[in-house]
Amino acid sequence: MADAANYKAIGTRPIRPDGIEKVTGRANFGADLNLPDMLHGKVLRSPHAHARIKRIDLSKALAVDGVYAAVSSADFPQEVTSSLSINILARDKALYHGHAIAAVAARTPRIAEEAIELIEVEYEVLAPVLSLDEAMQENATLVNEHLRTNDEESAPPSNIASTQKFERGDVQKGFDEADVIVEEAFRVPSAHQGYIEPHACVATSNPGGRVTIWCTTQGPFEVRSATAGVLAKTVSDIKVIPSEIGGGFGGKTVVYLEPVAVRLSELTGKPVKMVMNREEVFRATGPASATLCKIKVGATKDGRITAAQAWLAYEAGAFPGSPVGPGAMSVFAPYDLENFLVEGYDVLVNKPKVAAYRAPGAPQSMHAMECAIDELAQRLDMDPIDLRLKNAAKEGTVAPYGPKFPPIGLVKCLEAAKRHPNYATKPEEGVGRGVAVGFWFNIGMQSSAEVCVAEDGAVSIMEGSPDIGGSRASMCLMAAETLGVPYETINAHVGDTESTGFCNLTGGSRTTFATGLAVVKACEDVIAQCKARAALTWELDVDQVEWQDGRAVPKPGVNIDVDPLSLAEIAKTMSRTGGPLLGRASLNAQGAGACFSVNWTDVIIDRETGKVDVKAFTAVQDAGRAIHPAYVEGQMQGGAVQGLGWALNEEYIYDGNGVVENASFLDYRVPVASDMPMIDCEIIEVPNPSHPYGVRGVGETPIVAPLAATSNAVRDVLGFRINDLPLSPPNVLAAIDAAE
Amino acid sequence: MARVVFPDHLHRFTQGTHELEVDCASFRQLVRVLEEKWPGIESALSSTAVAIDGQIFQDAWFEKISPNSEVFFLQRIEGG
Amino acid sequence: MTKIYVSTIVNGRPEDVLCEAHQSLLDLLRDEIGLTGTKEGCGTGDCGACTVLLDDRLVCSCLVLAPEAHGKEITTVEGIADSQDGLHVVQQKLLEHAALQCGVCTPGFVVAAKALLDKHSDPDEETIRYWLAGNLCRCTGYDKIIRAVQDAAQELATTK
Amino acid sequence: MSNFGYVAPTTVEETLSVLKRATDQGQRAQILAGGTDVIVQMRSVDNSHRLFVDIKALRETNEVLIEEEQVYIGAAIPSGVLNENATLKTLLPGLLESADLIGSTQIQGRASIGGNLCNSSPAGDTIPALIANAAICVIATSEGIRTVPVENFVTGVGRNCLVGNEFLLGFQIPRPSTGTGDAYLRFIPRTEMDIAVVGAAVAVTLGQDGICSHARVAIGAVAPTPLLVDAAGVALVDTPVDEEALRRAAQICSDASQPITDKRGTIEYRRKVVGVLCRRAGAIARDRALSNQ
Repeated sequence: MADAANYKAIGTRPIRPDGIEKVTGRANFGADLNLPDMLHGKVLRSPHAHARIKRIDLSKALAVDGVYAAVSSADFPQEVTSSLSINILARDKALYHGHAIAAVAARTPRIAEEAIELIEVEYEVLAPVLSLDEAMQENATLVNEHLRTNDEESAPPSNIASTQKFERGDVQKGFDEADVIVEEAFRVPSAHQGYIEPHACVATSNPGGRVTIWCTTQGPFEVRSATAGVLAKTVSDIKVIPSEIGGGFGGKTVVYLEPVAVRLSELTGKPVKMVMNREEVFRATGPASATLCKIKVGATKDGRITAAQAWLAYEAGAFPGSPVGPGAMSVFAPYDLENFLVEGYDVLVNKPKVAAYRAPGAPQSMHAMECAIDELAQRLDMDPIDLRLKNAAKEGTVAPYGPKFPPIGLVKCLEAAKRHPNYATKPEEGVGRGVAVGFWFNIGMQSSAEVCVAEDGAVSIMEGSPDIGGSRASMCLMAAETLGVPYETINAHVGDTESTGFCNLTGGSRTTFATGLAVVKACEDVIAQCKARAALTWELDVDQVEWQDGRAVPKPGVNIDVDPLSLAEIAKTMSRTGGPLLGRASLNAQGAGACFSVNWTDVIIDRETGKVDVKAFTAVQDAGRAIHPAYVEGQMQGGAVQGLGWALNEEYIYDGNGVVENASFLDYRVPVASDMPMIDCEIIEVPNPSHPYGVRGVGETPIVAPLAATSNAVRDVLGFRINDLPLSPPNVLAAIDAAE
Repeated sequence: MARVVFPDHLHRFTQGTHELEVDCASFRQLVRVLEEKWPGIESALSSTAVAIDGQIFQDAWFEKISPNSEVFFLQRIEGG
Repeated sequence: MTKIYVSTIVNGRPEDVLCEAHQSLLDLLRDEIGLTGTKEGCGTGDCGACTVLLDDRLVCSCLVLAPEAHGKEITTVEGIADSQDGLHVVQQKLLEHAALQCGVCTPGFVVAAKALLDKHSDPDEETIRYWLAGNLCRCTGYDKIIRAVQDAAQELATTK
Repeated sequence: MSNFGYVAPTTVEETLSVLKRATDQGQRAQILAGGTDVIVQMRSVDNSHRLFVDIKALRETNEVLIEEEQVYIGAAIPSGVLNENATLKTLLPGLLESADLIGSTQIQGRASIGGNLCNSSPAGDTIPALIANAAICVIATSEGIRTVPVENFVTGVGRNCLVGNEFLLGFQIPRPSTGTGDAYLRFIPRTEMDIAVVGAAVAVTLGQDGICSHARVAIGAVAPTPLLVDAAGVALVDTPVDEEALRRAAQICSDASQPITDKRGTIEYRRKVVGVLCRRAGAIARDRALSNQ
């Protein structure tokens, strides 16, 4: 692996290839496509959090002038009984307030909206299950009467879908050895991904059963398979064209509208467009789990952790599948522990099915652990970074979830934090500081890339990872570095499911790592072809030619007097040397490389109103290698502010009937520009050995640490801890009043 | 013999067995051995990630396993 | 149902369209005129993705009824770049600072930031942050957007 | 099936006749000013058909008149426009700040104080500030103009004293005398873009001796309607509006509040913070009054 200093393209900050389209309004997002003769679909949603559906009568809606079709779950293949299918349109029960019940397609959105109100649904209203405590009780009302814990047939039905357990050493012995033990319980509320672009799609089907879907998604291939699954079609029936995507953060990894739009299109023979409004996004699409995490951690006087124990319960929503697994696997990941026990519970409640949200599962469990570690540091009178350094996982540490860590950057991040001027400068009187560590596994998975060289040497990359955060720029930079040609001669395109090889979704911080790897390999394929063409031109053997700075040259010692051939020169004559230059690669990338971060924040608190103001925030994070450092910082800063929002004000507020009371950007309070300070970043580079340029995923780790960093900073100001999030003014003021 | 560790969600297939020593040379062989011992586990393993000597594979198949290897089955990580 | 005639000037070009009274200016721009650069993020004036200039005043186009546009001049993101001079300095600086990730909020930020710089030649960080508080961005954490606007202000000051 | 209409009359008479015609035909008519509440509610609460009667083209709803004895502010002027009026800003800084707090820059391009009042939310930011400044509503009726003090305008959550085809034209506000200062503070969880959890407005007049001769205190979001708290004003009169007097007024505000617990705040929170804001706004109003001698 070359030293960072030797790179020409990697590490620079050029303008992204799709930038001009996006600042001039030309880029087409999910709702921007209109087709001739197109209809508009709208969804009728359940007004009850839990109800048996006795009857659905679509006839009055169908009778409305301008309505072309109406569907309920009865119009979908009944043999498909996946959670996905039942989430898209309820079957026998409405499982949460906002659960889709039926849909219509009409000439205008307005007609569709008025028509869905004419659909008659007879409900038998059931008591909803709305909290972990309630759901986990014996004899609790059941969200799903057929669900048994861990699919154990002999067990009674339960709201606990599955359990997790990780264990090492002897926890009791470890606690016996401890001089100090911290034991606390922490609640984190449900938070929404809050992407600015609502879900949207257009579907059209032809009489032969072929379907085309334009939609905003993190994964067009996953939309294809999910839609095929729900409709009992084969994936070859469906083509998915991804639009530009207006944010996802995990929330656009699942489908809600697409199968419904396809069915409506099949029934009407016309294209059908469906766009959610913001209220639907909040009520019916994936928030992150609300959680209860209990942590017990013990240490000796000198700060060595002797044992740690976690009990984690995650709300899954109305279907199994909360990220309690990754939550349990990440809770102790930053620490080298001899003795630990982690138990996790995936719990059904009558709320929307949770979806991935940036490092899914980790922010909640690690909030608990990082608060407990801070508490431990307080009681041991140790610097919180020193305490973490003393116990930090490093290369060779066996991670709590099993494997040994390859090279990781936690220690370097902690050391960099300790040295950082923002940390070295002590906070002023009245200002509190909180530190926390973040972690995410990162994933590899499947990617494909093609690299085409035009007759003038211009390079175009075709890949399948929707670009949410500037990944096209990273692909072009890696291609520029590999090929040795200027960044400006390269463009990158995100293809549809029929124009590019299979590619898993943009998520899990995998795009720059895995799709980047495919791009690098496809470029190497182009280089191999160029060398062969040069060898042909020079009448040499191919192994007598090498690629240097974007040009084919004879290897040292080959006795021939020729000018090097640049990519452009080889391209100019490609018709005579074998036809078009086209490199390709497809792979299932392994070794994504875990990503650690250290964050700290300085806050002040208005003790009379309970308002917490963030004065400063610093993020230090291991990027492996920052391909486009500005977009790496962008991930760090964006994740930091999402985490701060979750810590301070973001939460789902339910009434007693399971209705979300704050389903709007007015009352679901994501941070606005004036709430936030600048987010200072330091990128650490501990190269990932599994990537030719050392890339690690960077997208998810940034949201993890801010939750506990904020809690710890508030504790620093107040002198006592508020365990539960959000640290909203009413909660903070109530805690101050209670403490007085 | 490689050391193989099963997480909770596989215990209903392994009849509660948490850890096992298995003689095998590749992941594919390991799966065959386990399926023979506990019929039905193969389909569960196909949706589970595995760490072989510290390296995580979301979809393992022909990866080599040596006599002193450690094999951890773990939940697949998805991510946002 | 009677359609209402609306005569308006969008990005300097006269547009005569028919609309319904309940439609918004945003619907008019996107669905009737075909300018989809202006985005809908919430429909309730809380996100700013639909920001346009209406007679030189910043508004959320989702909270203006389409017929209200009659006789008015509208500038959308599509009208910010100059066909002669290319990108507006705000657009250029957003690109240079990597101040957009997904880019769906960007049209609103472009229009709002341009309006700010037309009004204040030398805004401080706090002024910029409060002026742009009605434009939600979920990707960037605002840092690079604020820096881009500061840089744009500086560039405008030196070229004036 | 859609039966929405839109008209933009240019005179009071025309507006009244449009409203009357709609009533006679059984059509629902709704007055539209900035639309920042009306349009949101049409989308999220009640999407029934109606005739929008846009009153922004009327002279009376758009003018600002600054006279010797009083100030007149048209009901439909966007708060962004009001805040560009330097004279108004000097005369009624608290009122203008309250208008400036409504939503974003974009919202301020549309939202008006008349609309804020007619929306009649307990949390309307400009209402306490209007009340503290003793503003009078000027209402167009088929029988001519009638006036109502702002504190009597709102009659319940989302309800007000307008009947039949009446509509609000503007506000008469006594021109603040020398030594007068006003201030409005609200509490929101973020720095912008929220609805007030609590609001408090104070207007005081101090003599040359620094003693308060006149004070009005109004509070918002702590009762079904914004409240004029006479006793809090009384507690400030004949004092230098010092910390002690302000604490008394604050306690009176807390005691006068009848808040509820909802998604934005709790009873305990609102009751406590309304006092805090009264005290803080009172100090700002006092300092403004002192610098205005």
